[in-house]
Order: sequence, then C-alpha cells, then structure tokens
Amino acid sequence: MATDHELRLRERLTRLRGLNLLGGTRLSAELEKLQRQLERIQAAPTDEEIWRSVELARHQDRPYTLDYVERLFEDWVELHGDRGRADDAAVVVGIGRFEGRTVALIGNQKGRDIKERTKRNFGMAYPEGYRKAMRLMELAERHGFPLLSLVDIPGAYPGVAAEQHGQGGAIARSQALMSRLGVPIVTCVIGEGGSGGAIATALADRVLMQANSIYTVISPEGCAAILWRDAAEAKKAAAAFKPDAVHCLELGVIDSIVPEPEGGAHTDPDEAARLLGEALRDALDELEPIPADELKRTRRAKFRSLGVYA
Amino acid sequence: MATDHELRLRERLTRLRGLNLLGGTRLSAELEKLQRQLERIQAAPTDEEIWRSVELARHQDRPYTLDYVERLFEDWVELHGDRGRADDAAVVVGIGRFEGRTVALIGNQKGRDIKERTKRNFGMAYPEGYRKAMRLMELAERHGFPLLSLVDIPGAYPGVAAEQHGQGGAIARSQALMSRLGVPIVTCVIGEGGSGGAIATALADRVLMQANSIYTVISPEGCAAILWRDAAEAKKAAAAFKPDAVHCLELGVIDSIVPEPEGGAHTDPDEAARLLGEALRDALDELEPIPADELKRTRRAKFRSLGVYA
Amino acid sequence: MSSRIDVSIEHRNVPEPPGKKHPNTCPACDSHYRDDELEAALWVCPHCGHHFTMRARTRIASLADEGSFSEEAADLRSEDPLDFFDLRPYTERLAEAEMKTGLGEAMVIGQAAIDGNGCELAVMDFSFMGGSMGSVVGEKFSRACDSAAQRGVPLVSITASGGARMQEGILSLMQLPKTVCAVEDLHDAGQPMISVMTHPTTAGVLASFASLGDVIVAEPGALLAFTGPRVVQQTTREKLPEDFGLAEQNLRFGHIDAIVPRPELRAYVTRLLRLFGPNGD
Amino acid sequence: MSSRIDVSIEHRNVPEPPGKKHPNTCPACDSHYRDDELEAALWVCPHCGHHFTMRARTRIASLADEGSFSEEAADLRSEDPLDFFDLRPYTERLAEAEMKTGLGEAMVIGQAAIDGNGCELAVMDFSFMGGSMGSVVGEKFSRACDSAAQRGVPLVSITASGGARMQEGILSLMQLPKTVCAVEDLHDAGQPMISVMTHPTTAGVLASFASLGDVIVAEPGALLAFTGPRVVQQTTREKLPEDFGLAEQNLRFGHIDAIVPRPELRAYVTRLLRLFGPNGD
Ligand SMILES: [Zn+2]
Ligand SMILES: [Zn+2]
Repeated sequence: MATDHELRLRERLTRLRGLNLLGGTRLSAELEKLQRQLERIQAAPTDEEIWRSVELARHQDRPYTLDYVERLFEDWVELHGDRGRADDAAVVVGIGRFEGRTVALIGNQKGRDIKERTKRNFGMAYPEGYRKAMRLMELAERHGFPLLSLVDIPGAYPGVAAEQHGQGGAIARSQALMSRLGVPIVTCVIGEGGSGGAIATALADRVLMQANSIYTVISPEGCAAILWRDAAEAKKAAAAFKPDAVHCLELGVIDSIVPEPEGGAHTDPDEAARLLGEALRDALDELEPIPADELKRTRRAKFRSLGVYA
Repeated sequence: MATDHELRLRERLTRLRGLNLLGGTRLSAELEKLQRQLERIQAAPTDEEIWRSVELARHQDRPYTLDYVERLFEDWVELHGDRGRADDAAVVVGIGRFEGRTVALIGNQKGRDIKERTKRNFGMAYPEGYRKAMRLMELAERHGFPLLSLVDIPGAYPGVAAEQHGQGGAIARSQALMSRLGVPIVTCVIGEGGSGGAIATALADRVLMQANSIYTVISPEGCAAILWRDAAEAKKAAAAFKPDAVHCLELGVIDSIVPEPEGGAHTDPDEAARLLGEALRDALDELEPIPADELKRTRRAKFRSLGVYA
Repeated sequence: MSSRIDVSIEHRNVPEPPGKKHPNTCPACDSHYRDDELEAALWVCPHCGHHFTMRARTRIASLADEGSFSEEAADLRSEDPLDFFDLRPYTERLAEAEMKTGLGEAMVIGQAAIDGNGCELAVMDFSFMGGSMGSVVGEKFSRACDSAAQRGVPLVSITASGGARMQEGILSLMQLPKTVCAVEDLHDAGQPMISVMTHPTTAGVLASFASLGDVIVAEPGALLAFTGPRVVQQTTREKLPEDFGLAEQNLRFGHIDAIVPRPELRAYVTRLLRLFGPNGD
Repeated sequence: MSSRIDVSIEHRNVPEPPGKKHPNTCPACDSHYRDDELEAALWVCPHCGHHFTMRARTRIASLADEGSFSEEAADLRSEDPLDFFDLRPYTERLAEAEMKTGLGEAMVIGQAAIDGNGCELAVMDFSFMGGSMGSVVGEKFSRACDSAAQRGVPLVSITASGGARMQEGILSLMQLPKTVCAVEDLHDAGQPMISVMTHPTTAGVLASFASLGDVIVAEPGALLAFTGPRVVQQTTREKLPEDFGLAEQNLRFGHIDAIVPRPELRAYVTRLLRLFGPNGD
C-alpha cells in the first residue's frame, strides 16, 4: 500500500509540474514542498496510525487556538461579538502582529476545564460564531490584513437553537465570503476539522494540517452509527474514510503537513507553536506578492478542482 | 413669513444654478423641479397646517407600502427574512417590475386592523427588520436593480429586545450599506418618517416626501415630553420643529414633494399611487444613466453637505 | 449563569412531520394512490396536499417547456478514491443505485426553458443514495453554474439531499466549498440562482450552494436542517419543537423567502426568471 | 400566537446602573472627592472604580502625547435654522452651554499623537447640551474623518451623547447619514476608526458613526442604547433587565469588542494604532 500511496503522490507531483500556472516561483515552491512531504512519507498510515491521529487530535492537553496565539503573536487584541445577537466563545477572533505584519485571526476554541468547556460549548460554534468570523473577514478585507484561520471543531453543533438560528446558511455564507476576499488566507487544522463547522472557515489559499490532526466529513462515531449502525465501530469507520493528514494530502485536499513534536503537539506546545508559526509564515510569504484578483481566482479554481470522478 | 420662506427657496435655486456640477441635464432637471415646487408654494405652512400634516401622515386609512405595491408593480415577489433570526413583518421587501424595469423595494409596513397591527408591531421595525432590508440592498447591488424605499415608521422600537438585538448598530450599518451601493436609490416618505427608524432606509440619491407626510428627529409627543415636560404639548413641538414636507424641502433635506389628492392620500389611493409612481419613475429616469461611482460619490457628498452652521 | 448565546427554543403547535409508510400511501392522511394518479397530481396528495418526494426527471418534466431540456454531463460517474468499504463496497452501492434509479448520479443538470425563459436546471434525486453529494454531484452542480454563466441565463437549483456522501470521505466535504465557489463565479457573471429546497435538504447541501440562492423557496413540510431531528434528539436530549427544521420554521426564522406549493412552483419560478431576465435590468 | 421575532428578554443579576447625586459624589459607593483628586485619578473613583463623566479637554489630555494636540474647526458655531423656541430660544441655550463649558460645541476635534502614533481625535463633551448632535457636531466629525484620511492616520472617536439635537429638527437627524458617509469615505481612504463609547452613548450617535468603528470599545458601566431605560419602561411597561443597555449587556450580545477601564484605555488604543498603523499592513 505504501508504494501505491507514494505512486499517487508522485502522480500529483507530475501533474503539478505539467500545469501551466501563473506565477512560476510559487509553483516551484509548491513542488518543492510536495517533494519534501513525499520524502517524509515512508508508508501510508496504517489503520492503527489513523486511529492514533484521531486520539491525538482530540487529546485533552492538545494546544488550542489561544495557546498558539500567545506564543506566536505580538500586540494581540481579541475582538468580540457578531454585531447581531451574541458573542460566541467557541470562536476566537482578533488582530495581532505576526512575523512583522498585522494579521486577522479566526480560530475555533475548546475549553480546558469543565467550566471553560461549557462556556465554549466544547468548541462547537453556533451560527453566531460563524457570523463573528465573517465580521473579522470583512475587517481583514477592509484593511488588507492577511487572514489566518485555525480549525479545531468537533463539528457543527447538533442543537435545536443552532438550527433555528440558521446554522446551514451561516456555514454556506461564511464560505462564500471567504471565496470573495482579496487578502491572502491560510488555514491550518490544528485538531479536529469536523465537517461543516470546519469548512466554514477553511476556504483558504493554503490549507495546512498538523501531522496529528484530522479532517472529516462526519465524526468517526457518526459515520459508524449510520453505516455500521453502531457508534462503537468508530475505529473501523476512521480506517475506511481516512481522516489523517497524509491521506488528506494525497487526495489534494490540503497543501502540506505541519510537523508536530514527537509524541504529539501536547508534549511540547512551544515547539509545536514554533513549527506551526514557521509553516504559516512560509505560506504568507508566498501569498503576499500575489495580486488580490489572482488570489481570489486561484483560490476558487483550486476548490473547484477538488473531487474524483470519471 | 411666506416671503421669507420663498426667499430661502429662491436662494437655494440660485445656489444650485451657480454650482458647477457634473451632469448638466440632471442639474437643469433638478432646477426645473425646484422651480415648480416654488410655484406651488404660496406660503409656508402655518402651525395648524403642520399639525394637519401630522394627523394626515398618521391617518388610519392612509395607504401603506403594500397598497402602493399592488397599484404600481407588475410581477411583484415579496421576499422574506433576514437570513439570521427572524422575518420582521414591519418591513416589507421584494422585487417587482416597475415601469418596465425590475426594481428592489424596501418599505415599512403598518397594519390595517388590530391583528395585523400587532403582527407588524405598528410598523416599528426590530433590528431584524433593518437586516432584512440590508439583505435586499445586497441583492439589488448584485443584480443592478434600482432600489426604492418607502418610509412610514413611527420610530425605532423602544423595546428591551430591540436594544438587546442591536438596534443602534443595525440602523448605522443599514445607512452605511446604502452609502456604498452603486445602484440608484430613491426614497419617498409616505407617512411618518420617524427618527432613526426612517433614516435607516433613507440614505438615497433622491429623497421625496408626499405632501402630507412628516419627517422627524423625534415624535412631536416625545419632543414635547422632553422640552415641555408634557406630551400633550405635541402640537407646539411640531410647530417648533416643523416636520412637514415644505419645511423639509426648504431645509434641503428632501429633493421634492410628491403631491397627494385633495384631502390626503387616503381619500383616493389610486390617484395617490399614480402621483407617487410618476415621481418615482421621474427620479429613476434621471438617475439610471449615471455611472455607479458617480452615483455613490454624489450621494455621499449630498448627505455630507446637510446642516446649517456658521 | 446563563449562556452567552440565547438558546431558548421556540416551540409551536403544528402537526407532526411525516413518518414512514408505503411510498404511495400518504403519510399525512393515509390515502393510497397508484403511480399514475400521483404523477398526474405532481406527486401531491389530492386529498390533503402532502408533498411526496418527486424524482428528478419528473421534476424536470413538470417545470421545463416540453422538449426544451437538454441534459449536460450525463456520463459523469463516481470513482472510489478511498476504496471505501463499510458493510459493502461503495462501488457496489453505486451500481445498485444506478440500477434502481436509472440515473448515473444524484443530480441531473441541463439547459431548459420555463415558459419561454431560458435557464439552467440542477435537480437532485433523493432516490439515488439519499441525494448525497459526492464528487460527481459537486462537479455537475459546478458545471451547471458555468453553463448558466456562459449562456447568460439564471440557474434554478432543486435540492433533495441527506448531505455529503460519507463514502467519499473528506472529498465529499470538499464539495461544499467547491459548489460555493461555483455559485460565486455565477454571481460574478451577473446571473442569479433560484434555490428550491424540497424534502429533505440537509447537512452539506444546505450548508453550501442551496443556501446561496438569490431567492430561496421551499416546498411545504420540507425538512431543511443541517442536523436532522433524530441526531439532535440523541445528542442533546433537548425536547424538539413540533415543526423542528421544517420549511415553516425556517420561514418564521427568516432563512427562506417563501413556501411554494408544488402546483404553483412553475408560475413562481417563471415570474422570477422574468424579473431576473435580460429585460429586467 | 408567538411573535415572529423572538422577543424573550434576557435578565441578569448585576448591580443597578448609577443614579444621580452631587457630581463629585460617587454614585456607586458614595465616596466624595475634590476635583483635583478625581482629575488625578482620571475621574475614576479610587475606591470602587466607578467612571465619572470626563470632559472633552480632560479626555484629550489623558490620551494625547503632551503638546501633540492641534485643534481643528474650533470656530464652528450652531445657527438656529428653525427659529426654535420651546420654553426658551435655542440661541439662548447655546450661549448658556458655551458659557458653562467653555466649548463652542459638544465635540472637539483635532490632530494628535498617542504614544508617538499619529491619529485624529473626535471627542464629545456631554456637558454641552447633553452631548447632543446638531449640525456642528456632524460637520466637525465629518471634517475629522477627512483630516484623518488626508493625513493617512486612524480616527479615534470618543462619544458621550444623549442623541440628536431636537432644536435643529430634521437637520439633526440628517447628521446621522452625514457622519455615516464621512466614515465610509474614511474607510475608502484605507483608514480605520476606533470607536470608544463612554457613558452615555445613545440614540442618534449610537445609530450612526459610533457603531461603525472597526473596533468598538466601551467604558465600564456606560449606557449604550438607542432608547434609554426610562422611555422603554414608560412606553412598553416591560420589566427591564438590571443591566439594561449597559456596556456589559452590549458585550454579551455581541455589539462591542471589549470593555476597557479608563486607566487602560491609552495603552489599548496605542496597541490598536500600532496594529492599524502604516507598518501594520
Ligand atoms: Zn394526504
Ligand atoms: Zn465609588
């Protein structure tokens, strides 16, 4: 299977090399990065390794958005509220100085202890949270701040009020707004990239994943409950739909994998932050010279190319 | 006083003639209209006449937005909801064909009987109503539909939930959005143009008032309660702050007065609609040839010029 | 301490959403019909007005002028990028769905005219794997946007979907941003999208293109929810309002523009096509 | 039948908003101070932290680098376009206000630097006719936007206002769209506005420029409401929540970004000026 996996990645490399894209430097940087990723991959993750990613992505000590913010940003100012009905604590937004430039940041935020978890609704945004994020996107666009988003959400919230407040529409419109922005957008999945809740803030020019994060269309438990009619079969489900970073890279869904400290990000948050910061900076450096129109066009073209069919 | 009033209007005419504006035809049309207005005015309204305007503007049989829509529009489709939390029945929005073109319409809407009045909150919008209006503005902008707004609101709603849902901010942002639109906007006050609730949807290229409508910064009763410490002195307050169409025209706050049938719009809704339709059509005809950027620039410049100081 | 978000739930007294019975037995009034009877009535119960699920080709026939529909991208077929296997292989499920429905996928797209107004149609079929959105549905919808943009006509989207297609894993999630970008490109080309949500329009489809219509209408009683009532109930133990997630609730909360009974849909869409049409500007 | 808009009111247990006592007596803890004591403490009660109203010039001195403030449009004065007369003529009220406050109007604008960061200041003074906004306040704010745009610096607005100035009738309502357009012109010039709302920021000022800040902060306990509690109570007979309209409630409902105690305001604004500054892009 390793060979097969490598083959596909090589195929993707070959395809990329053949594309006649604008911006030769950017493309070669892209290729170089893929090359590096390829070298890192010895074999496709086994079912056990995939499940380990699920566990690490959900680890209770895993660094959350604000843990990275405090390590990577200077002059951070957290902003609040959707200017409508609420300030959703499951979504953190703000502006800060990152590597010499002002950026706008949107991040999902889980809680560390019971009290904070409740306050932050276990990281699951309400529609008000997506609207808060959209307000930040507008601010970023107005002032030309690059936009960073850190994704770490178990999924959209399965609650009555979330539906009544328009969860589906809010997720759709958040994506639509991202597809219209003229500023560079970089997303990194730093834990759980759960379904609609994740994609709401992940329509980016570059999408990264930390090595032990997962990106899923449905939680393993949810998938198991539907297809195996038994939520306990989550491990089987995960093995079947392969939410790990390596598979996401192989499928062309993400652009690169951000390494974590040996044993997972929680074993050394400072080092995890350093590695994440480096990846975000590299991505921004690449994107910032690109004109707004081209950014937007390329971003849309990239997402419109995703999918496998005959 | 009549002479004085005429003098001021003549001064305004003289000033307009002296201005070196872009679009000579438009300007001369403007002048011609003012000339006609001037001829119509024999004397400034007396205190009694002002109060009669207040009474007619609030008359229970006065035509409301939907009464005009059904008389003036073909292919009308009412749209609903703010895509957030509610569908505010105090604000009617939709698209329809008006004199051969598709337009977007926003209108305040009072209720005719007790049940409908309650449903429509006596015409007083919640923040959700302004957001519903903003959604229509965005639709108009996206498709290049001219925007009509009919204003008929006693005032912003003095309720707890309206405050909690962000009434002040919603009124501000609705105006801000109007100042950004590239499509022609025509507003007509068709009854009560009450304070923030009215201005929320009245930042237009042309602002008209029906002859017996009023446009106020605060209700006569509210003003009397504050300045005379007695709401019963409303008539005195109205005489003092002069909310009638003639005074609004004189102050440069509106662009022209739409005549009503003898005795008020309610005496002959068909004729009132015909006269309103004519005025709206004339205004659109004038505005439609103007490029989006110039429209926006001129609109802002016009509102930025309002005020009297030394 | 109260939550920062007002999560009070509004309950209303309205009839139960329909349950499950024989396909041609009305779940609302128990009347039973032959196929041809329902076909003649646009699959609306002549007795009580309940809206049965309508197949994609029947829907197209009910809207498009006779002979005007010209299908596009009919030959697109799903692959199995994950070698997905639950209790059965994905490829087997696909083959079975095609056999059962006579359709290559859960969406049919093509050029059409409605009462003489040119438009593009993108119509989902719930019978094909629950109308789930995988790579082919995403691609077809995307091409429908381009076809509409190129020909300068509006897009009419008619959805019926249980959500993303799990068997394509993360790629099915990617159909959300993909279709969103397609709608934005359509909008940049100056063309509108009219979104008709039918029972059920949920999860990934609701959270992407279906919610981006310039005008959004729903059929009566349609379930329009990101998360369906069963999962909400199981996860949160909340008492569900009687009309939870239905079109009626969505209208009340401001998420859709109107509820249009199926017999009136063609006239309603026609009117919109006229208003958004080339003479409308 | 429930209303279409969820008008359920959220109540919270928080202290009463301050009432009215001697100006130098703390309404929250009853401590009494001399002017110079309060001046030294930025007009914040040293005992309990209550924020007293701060005069415009004092505010400017507390924020701007020493000697950096250069006032603009100081000579603008209101006229009396309506010959307004209630119990007294408007002109008389104006003269009295100028006498009492030493200010020509309820807003002071000018160029300044805060910790070395260039900016424009627009500061309201509640002592001048309740900080009401008439033609001069509108024009001054509008010029402040232009001055900021021309010099390429951010605008810092500090509001304290009972609303529009009734004595200028409809012209005072027109200051809402006027100031809104000014902010939009500022934004088009690429410059931000930082809005600091102090007690009270209500009615016309809340419903126009004050709500358009890229960042909006408030002082603790400030009343920020379109309609104040007394009028709401009288009109609707609703039971008011304890923190009705206060900054704390506004933060909870998502209308403002932060509550910043006065002693921290300068550092907070400085940080924002750095982030929005020319090196920030
Ligand atoms: Zn039936
Ligand atoms: Zn005190």
